[in-house]
Amino acid sequence: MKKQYKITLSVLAAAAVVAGCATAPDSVDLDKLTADIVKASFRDKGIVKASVLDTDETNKACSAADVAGKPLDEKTAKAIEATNLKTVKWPTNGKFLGDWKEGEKLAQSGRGLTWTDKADTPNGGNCYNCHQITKEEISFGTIGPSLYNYGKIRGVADPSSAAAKPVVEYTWGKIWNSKAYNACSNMPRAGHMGILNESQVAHIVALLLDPKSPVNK
Amino acid sequence: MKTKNALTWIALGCLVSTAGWAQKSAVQSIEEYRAMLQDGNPADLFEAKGEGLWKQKRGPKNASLEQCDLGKGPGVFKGVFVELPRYFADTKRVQDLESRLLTCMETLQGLNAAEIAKTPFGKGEQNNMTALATWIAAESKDMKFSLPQAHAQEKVFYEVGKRLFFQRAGAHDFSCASCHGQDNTRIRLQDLPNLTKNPGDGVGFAAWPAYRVSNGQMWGMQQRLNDCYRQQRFPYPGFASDATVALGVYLGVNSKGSASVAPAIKR
Amino acid sequence: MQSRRQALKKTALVAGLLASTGMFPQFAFAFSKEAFEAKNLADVLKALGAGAPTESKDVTITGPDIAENGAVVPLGVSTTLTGVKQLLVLVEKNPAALIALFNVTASVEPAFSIRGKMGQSSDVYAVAVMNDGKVFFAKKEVKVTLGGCGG
Amino acid sequence: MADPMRIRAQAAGDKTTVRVLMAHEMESGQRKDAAGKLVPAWYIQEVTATHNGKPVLTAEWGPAVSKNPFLQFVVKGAKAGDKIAVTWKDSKGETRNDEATVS
Repeated sequence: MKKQYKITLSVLAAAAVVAGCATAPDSVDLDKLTADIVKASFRDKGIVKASVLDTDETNKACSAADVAGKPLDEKTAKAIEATNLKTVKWPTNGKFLGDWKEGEKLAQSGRGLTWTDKADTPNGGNCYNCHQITKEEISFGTIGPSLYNYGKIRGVADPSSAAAKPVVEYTWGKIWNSKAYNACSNMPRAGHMGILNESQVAHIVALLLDPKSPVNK
Repeated sequence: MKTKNALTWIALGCLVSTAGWAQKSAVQSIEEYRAMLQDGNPADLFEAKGEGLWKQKRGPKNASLEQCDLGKGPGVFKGVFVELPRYFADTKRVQDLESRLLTCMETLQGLNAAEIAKTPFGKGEQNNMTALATWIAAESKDMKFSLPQAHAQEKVFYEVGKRLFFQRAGAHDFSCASCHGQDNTRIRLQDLPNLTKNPGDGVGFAAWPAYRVSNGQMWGMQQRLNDCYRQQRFPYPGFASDATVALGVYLGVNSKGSASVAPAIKR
Repeated sequence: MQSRRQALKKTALVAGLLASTGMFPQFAFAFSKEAFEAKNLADVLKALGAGAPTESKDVTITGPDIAENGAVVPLGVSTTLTGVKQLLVLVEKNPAALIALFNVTASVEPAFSIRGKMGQSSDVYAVAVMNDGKVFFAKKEVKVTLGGCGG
Repeated sequence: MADPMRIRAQAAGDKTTVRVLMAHEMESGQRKDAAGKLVPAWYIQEVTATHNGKPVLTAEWGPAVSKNPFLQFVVKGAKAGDKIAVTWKDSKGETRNDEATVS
């Protein structure tokens, strides 16, 4: 504890000198200082290791854009999307749709991967935290768009048809790695980050696209 | 102020909701429920305990905290909360209320600050810390936030706090801004204040410490931030660590002019 | 085995405790254990030695239509009737139905507010047990939602 | 020892509304701890109130009263300056008594 403070203090003192008293704090040094403070402040707890803060280029670029208050330039955004699209694992058995009932259970659960969860806690999809999905569940979030009638609106009558293929693939890809289609999406990359496995992603695709799912009633 | 906020929110809910009137009615019912809880906030119990602890001689030095300097001189407790976190010359650090109380518990009472910081929330001295923070906050109730930004380190901490706020990482790529970066959104049925700007009187930063009915616990700002980070799938932020204090500076400066309602009662 | 001396000491301690906290001897009533373990309204009333209940508009139960959190549900019981002996608060679907029992005296209004725990959505009851043995009740449904991200 | 209660007693006309907050876990006996073990029930069973020393209310509570309980009742004939005292006793036999002056 004491030692950590000392480290931070010396860094701070240095920053104070650089920043001076009148001029605006220098951005590069602030990024470095923030990194040092993060290192000194966070520690491993339960299943969450401090190393998860050493994040990938996608997150780094998006965080920097957020701090600057302006979106990524189109070229960088496209490059990030392309990188993420390459990570999408398509269903090995060719089946994009699982069981919508299982999908609903996953959509309801926000559990897993916090430091109070166990390694064997089944992860949820967190979907209702941000999206309206079925009409029956009134406790839904609004950070993401409503997904009610998701398949119906997109004209998916038969998910196995050739006509439905682009929508089915996009839906799979979006859940697997949301950043493949929107570089700085707020949505987690469920498949890519190992939150959900292949069959779980298929269940959620079914919840959204199966004509029998309450989503499309 | 709370009601006004809720009403705006209900109106918006009607516009965007496809679930129509059933949705609106559920939201109204929950507003009624929240209103019912306002009278008789168990935070009062912690407030009373905190006041007693401030005056009580404790620790190896058998001293009270009555000479503690929370930013407006030794012993001044009225109005200090709405100006924290701030820079303290004696420690040469920017400190929030809980960090500063730690300093006073160590220097005045001879208690071990590092030990207290390591103690889990809800255990031992941390319970006393929460009660003290609740009482000090209550002594600034209805006052407007006005964090000092004159010192270079206060400015630096604001900038660091801003970077922490937008830091995306962890299994879910979440940053604070994922949930608190837009207007008029909610997670499940909880409305989410936009903390990149002033979210209004008694909202966000201006509502903590608060009593949480879901677990019957009193939480200070440190525990509030700690649990945000837990749900964000981040690792554990140290109690009164520079990261949590810097984030407090960012949120507090953004809340300039908002009235504090602490101690509040929350879901 | 507890020695007589120990037993005496204990009694003295309890008596001292009662005296020091201002507990009056007339308050030494037995806890209605059976009633607080009963599963439903009928069994609660049976345990209290009261008769069958009749629904009455003179008894009022207040509570939210939806409780955001089942851990804290504000509930109020009151009646406009005179000659009330006890007012009870019950939650039908809790593991034990009875939450609280108030012995009404002439010095207090027959109206009390408390907060109770609810495991799930359920009817909640206000029950008035009268001096003449009659029992009146009112009920209302309270829905308990799951809020927040925890799921 | 248990933490003190917060009692607020406010007179309006010839009636005094009393609001009480009690610091108590109110452990239901249904909850499991982190290790999966059932936490034994521990709750306030008896609540009594007096007005200037005269008993006005007795109540019995079960484990389904919320943690840090809140109670509101109205005492007839109590006026500013009068004393309202509240006592609770829990299932472990622990007790707490506090007093407030009617305002």
